[in-house]
Amino acid sequence: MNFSVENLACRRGDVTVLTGVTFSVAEGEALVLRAPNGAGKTTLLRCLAGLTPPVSGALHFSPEDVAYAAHADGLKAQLSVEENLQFWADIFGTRDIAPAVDAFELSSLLSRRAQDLSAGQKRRLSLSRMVLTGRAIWALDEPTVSLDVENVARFSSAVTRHLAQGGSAVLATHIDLGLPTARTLDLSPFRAISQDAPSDDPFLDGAFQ
Amino acid sequence: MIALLQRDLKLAIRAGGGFGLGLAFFLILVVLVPFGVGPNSDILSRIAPGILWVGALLSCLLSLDRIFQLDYEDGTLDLLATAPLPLEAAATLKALSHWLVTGLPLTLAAPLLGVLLNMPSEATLWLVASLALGTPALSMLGTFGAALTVGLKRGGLLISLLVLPLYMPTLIFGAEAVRRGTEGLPTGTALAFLAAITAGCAALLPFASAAALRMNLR
Amino acid sequence: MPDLGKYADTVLSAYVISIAILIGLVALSVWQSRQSRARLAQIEARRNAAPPR
Amino acid sequence: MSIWEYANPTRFMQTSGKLLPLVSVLSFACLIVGLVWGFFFTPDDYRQGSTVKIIYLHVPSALMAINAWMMMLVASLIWLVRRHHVSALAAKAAAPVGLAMTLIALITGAIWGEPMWGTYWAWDPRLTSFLILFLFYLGYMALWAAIENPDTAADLTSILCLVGSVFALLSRYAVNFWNQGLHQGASLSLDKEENVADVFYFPLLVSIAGFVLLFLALVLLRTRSEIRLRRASALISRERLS
Repeated sequence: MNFSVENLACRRGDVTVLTGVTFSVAEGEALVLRAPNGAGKTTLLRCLAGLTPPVSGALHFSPEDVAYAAHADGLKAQLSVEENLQFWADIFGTRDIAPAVDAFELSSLLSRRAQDLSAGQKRRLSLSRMVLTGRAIWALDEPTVSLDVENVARFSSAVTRHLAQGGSAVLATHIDLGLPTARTLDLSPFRAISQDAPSDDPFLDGAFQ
Repeated sequence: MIALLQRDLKLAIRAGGGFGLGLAFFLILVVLVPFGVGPNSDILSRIAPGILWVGALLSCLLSLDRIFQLDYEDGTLDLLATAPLPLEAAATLKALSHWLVTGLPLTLAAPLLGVLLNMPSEATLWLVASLALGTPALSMLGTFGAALTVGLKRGGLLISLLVLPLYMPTLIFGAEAVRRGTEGLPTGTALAFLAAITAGCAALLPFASAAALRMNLR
Repeated sequence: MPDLGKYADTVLSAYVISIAILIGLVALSVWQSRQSRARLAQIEARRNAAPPR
Repeated sequence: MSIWEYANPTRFMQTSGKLLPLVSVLSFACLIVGLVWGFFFTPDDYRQGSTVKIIYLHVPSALMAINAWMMMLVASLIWLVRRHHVSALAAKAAAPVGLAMTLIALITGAIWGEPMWGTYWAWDPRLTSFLILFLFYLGYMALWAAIENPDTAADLTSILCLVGSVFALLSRYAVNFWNQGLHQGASLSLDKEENVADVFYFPLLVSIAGFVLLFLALVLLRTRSEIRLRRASALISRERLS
């Protein structure tokens, strides 16, 4: 799915951290966000997911097409892997958890409780949720944290398959995933530097005693 | 929609402290009262409906901060907010599961605990009726309080301060219905008010709770 | 001083307490106003001292 | 020129800076005149004796306790609908003033009750309603204090104020309903029409005007403080960013 953002300004807390972000992503394309820590990758992804409304600018897509994966895994420790997946499949109305299980080879873990999984296994489980959403745009925040080489490859092929089916993706990551249609976007030029950042905060204009 | 309810109930059972904790607290509270006011059964039977209502209210309060806090900490709430299920529905379901785990067991246990306090038998019916009508409102108001404080590190105490004033009309009409019922006075007005509060809460508070959640997730 | 009769204590204490609360509220507000003024002035001064980037 | 221009912090600071001394002086004058007139130059009531003089504190503070909450409700609605920051801060600024007014109404009511009813505290519907209002103020202020992000705090407290208003009103009726069965309402009351004969009425009006103006002056003063602090924190977070 094609989508684009235009002249976007995003805020974290009460501070505008990014301004003038403009990009477009074509169907089947993956956009890899690069920027130093704290530059606003998570802020941008939360904005794309519709969690934080933008300060200004336009999103030319509906946040309802975005599936978001955050740093946090969003798993319930007391539920089994299968129950965790089935819950999200029901919430997103896709019902069938088989594609997610296949993509991340979770079948041997299905009956285990999430609290007994290793960090990497939890990550796999949480990433497999993306397949269940049935949404066209994947917004992934540091998806490969605590994954080993083998599982990074598994994840890459899941993303590649998603792209081949006409989806698209935005990823914040530091490692090279070897995606065939990846394009890198450096966020550094969009960082809001103190004085000239646009702001909707009326307390910043004009001085008073 | 049912998925969220099922999951919350499963978690309440497996995590322990769901059904059990509120009820145990209710029991302890009721056992403590005679130690405080003395074993005189006349006094006890007179204050029993009030004690049971206040006890139910406090037991309800006990588990409020868990309604959203756990989902907030492990990231589930972010994901729920981006899911196709509207947050208003999520808030309603959360309140419903909180009621099923606390309000309903409390309502069922209240007559038994009433025996401990020498509650007159004609009060039992009115107590159960008023709790059944009133406790859903307590859960919904509690969900609203939990939604307001979800981002805070120490929301537990603050929830009590925010929610208890909101509980007051429910408590007043609930306890009043039992008192009038016991004295043989008409209870229609009190019960009607109680039902109206619950219906009003069900209609309006999910929107307030969902709005508060969205603001907290920003 | 008017003759307050047997209720002198009641009336006087009501006036004393109320006026004390009012004075306390006004004093608190004025103090907070001064604090905020000083704090903002300090930050504005620091901001003006630093060269604009 | 639209009234909404005053919602701009800079405009508000200019205008309120000019207005504040005038309102302060007026409120001080009205309070002095009203209270001195009431305290020294009014006769005793034939039933309540000199305790009737307490109405010059009790009635205006009770009035302002309710009006302060109404003002917070309106300000919260303006913030939620039109996103004017000054409005949210004015609601925040009014809360402690309302709390103090409620406290004065409660204390003067209790002190008056001691010789009249023979007890400091009767669960009289009016007094009880004010106690509940007091708790609402506490909760509202605690929520403001607990949330760090100022816009989120403004949003959440506004919603609490809306929901709280409904339940405060509901409590008022609930309390009336709850007490009617227990005993007849007190035959003597501090704020019933019948007590307010003309001799008491004019100083009472002046005193009420004094309280209204005092409320206005305090809200202006406190809103100005809040605006300054808000600007200070906005500047600091911007400094931190660069």
